[in-house]
Amino acid sequence: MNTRFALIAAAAGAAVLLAGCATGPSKAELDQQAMALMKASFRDQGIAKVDRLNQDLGQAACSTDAEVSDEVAERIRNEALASIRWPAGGQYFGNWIDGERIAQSGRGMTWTDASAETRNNGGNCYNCHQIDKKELSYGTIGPSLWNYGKLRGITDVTAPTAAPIVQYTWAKLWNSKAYAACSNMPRFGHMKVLDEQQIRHIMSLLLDPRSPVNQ
Amino acid sequence: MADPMRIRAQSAAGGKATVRVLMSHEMETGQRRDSAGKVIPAWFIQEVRAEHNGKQVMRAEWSPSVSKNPFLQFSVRGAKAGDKVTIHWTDNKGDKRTDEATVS
Amino acid sequence: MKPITRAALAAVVAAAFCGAAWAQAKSAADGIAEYRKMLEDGNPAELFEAKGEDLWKKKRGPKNASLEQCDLGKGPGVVKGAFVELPRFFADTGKVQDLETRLVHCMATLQGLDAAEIAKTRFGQGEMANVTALATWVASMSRGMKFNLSQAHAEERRSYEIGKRVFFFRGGTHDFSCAACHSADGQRIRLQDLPNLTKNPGDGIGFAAWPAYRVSNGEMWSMQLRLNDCYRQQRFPYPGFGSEITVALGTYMGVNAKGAESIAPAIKR
Amino acid sequence: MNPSRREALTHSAALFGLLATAGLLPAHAQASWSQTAFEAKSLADAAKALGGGAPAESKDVTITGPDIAENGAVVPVGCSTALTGVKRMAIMVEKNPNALAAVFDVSDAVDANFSTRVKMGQSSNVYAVAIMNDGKVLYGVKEIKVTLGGCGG
Repeated sequence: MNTRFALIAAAAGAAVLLAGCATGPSKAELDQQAMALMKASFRDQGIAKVDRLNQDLGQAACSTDAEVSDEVAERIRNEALASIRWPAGGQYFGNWIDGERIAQSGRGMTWTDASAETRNNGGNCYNCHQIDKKELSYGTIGPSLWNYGKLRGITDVTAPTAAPIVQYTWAKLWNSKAYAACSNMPRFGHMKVLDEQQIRHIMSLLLDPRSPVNQ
Repeated sequence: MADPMRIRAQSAAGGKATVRVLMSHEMETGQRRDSAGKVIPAWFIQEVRAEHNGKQVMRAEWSPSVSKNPFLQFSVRGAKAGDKVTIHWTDNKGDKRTDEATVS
Repeated sequence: MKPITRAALAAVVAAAFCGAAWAQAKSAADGIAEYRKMLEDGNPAELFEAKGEDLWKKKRGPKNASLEQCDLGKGPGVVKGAFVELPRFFADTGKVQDLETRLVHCMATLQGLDAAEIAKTRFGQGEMANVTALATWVASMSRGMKFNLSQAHAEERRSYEIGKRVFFFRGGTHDFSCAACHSADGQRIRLQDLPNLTKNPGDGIGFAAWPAYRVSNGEMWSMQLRLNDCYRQQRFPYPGFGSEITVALGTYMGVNAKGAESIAPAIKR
Repeated sequence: MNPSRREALTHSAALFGLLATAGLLPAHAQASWSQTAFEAKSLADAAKALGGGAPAESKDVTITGPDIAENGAVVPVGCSTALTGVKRMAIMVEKNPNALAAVFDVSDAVDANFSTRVKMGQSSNVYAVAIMNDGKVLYGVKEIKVTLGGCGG
């Protein structure tokens, strides 16, 4: 039994060696080299420092074209959910006019931006989503948000029946990874891209029955 | 000195030549500010003239609303292969450029 | 004044009527396609091509030499077809190089210019603007040819594998990677179509369209600048000009574009 | 660029230098630039400054351009007419700070048909204007929508 196991192990080892000769560095070696080259190829510029390359669990796990394991995905979602800061005083809403302005802006947090203060930042929303139908120039990476509140039956944002949708939307905006581990949507609140007040405005744009989005 | 223009002059139906010109110019509007907040002064091509075998056939006046690295297309009547088309421009600083092409 | 007011009103009414019918027949995307078509004839990239050709032939630098003996991979002085095979491995440097890093190498070895100094120069300035013009001209000499990058050398295969990993690397304040926007078909940001760069995106799309003249700022953008600004928008720190990851990304996208017809230098939003 | 074109360029540059030295070319064009017309805020004011009367719409004057522009920095536009007796053709963008973008003197030696590219700060009506020898001003108009594009950062 032992001998047989040793033989198999030896054969497997030889196969690895052979494969190594034929194809160059192993997958793990390439992973390591790529990480080292990432660190070596970037430098600080303005507010964009190289520490932005230090990946957290979700960023690291979602840096591949392979599926993330169920177990890791669940960990990412749970950590994200735990990170959500609910709005002070239970006040979820602002005004949709400011919400539209924030949704339109794709600015902020680049090395050409002078400061990382949230008031300089936009939500990039139209880059990926249709929102108000009047805006023809919208992206399609994310789903259409036209009639977002209306389709979900919101007629009064303060009604108890609206609470689940209101809370889900807040959480999605604060940390999108709470619902999809490898979501392409930024974690606006969690990463301090937008502040509470800005998120309130976007909430109004999406959910307020009077918002142009819900007409 | 300003970079050369690119001029294409091609004979077309009806005994004329289609002239396409690309000019290398900033066409600064005078309404933008630099990173320090200072107004960038207007700097743009004001006058464009075209000659066919040495005779002026077109004159244009432009504002800074014409796009950077301007493009211009027009047709010269009676121009045939081998003829010369000359384009001159002058900007608001008095810089000039003249280039010439042969109708193909 | 009166005639214009009335006429203008009539025009607005007419436009509104036409608009309603038109909107159904023609989407915003179709309108954008029409706009792009109109710009194709008379691409200011031609101005940069002409400048690049001059720079290639002109004797310059401390050694007062032209670049006509520069080896872009197909032998000294061979320009046609070189673009659609880059990045590639060069035995003389022992490295995989893209068009721009190879041009800088030639400017250093043949003309005696300072490669490190050029790499530090801002895009659009001084010798960096010259590198972009040269790249524009070199690319134009392969217009209509199909991409065909080599994967014969072990370093070329390694470059592809590194490039793939870099492409999927997520980070920064917005969790973006190249893949976040460029790994699915038929998606767009605003009205701009996003090529799927994980596979052959098709003729004249993605890798096969740069260098390109950007109408938004009236500048010629090389692939290095294209990648640089992608990283800026990704909210990443600053990638060094010609750094290994930028070349590796070029290899990854270039190999994936195999068979795609080059339309570079193109004109882009 | 083909070699003969390049040579032609060099020759013409040299020729231009000679002419300039000989004082055969005007030193500055600014004096003849139609300042008043270019500072006009409206089509009517610009037409007046260019020596025309009250503008009237005409189906014989055509403005060409896209319905929608991907970027306002470069919008391809053209103005044309098949009418005879045209003195000048102009392109105007209603909502730009100054409406008049370009004006072309028409002669018998050119078609009254010019294409260029203009900047547009926002969606606007764009006019092709023909100023006739008799002072009449005729125009064609179309709306061009300007969109926001790209990542916008």
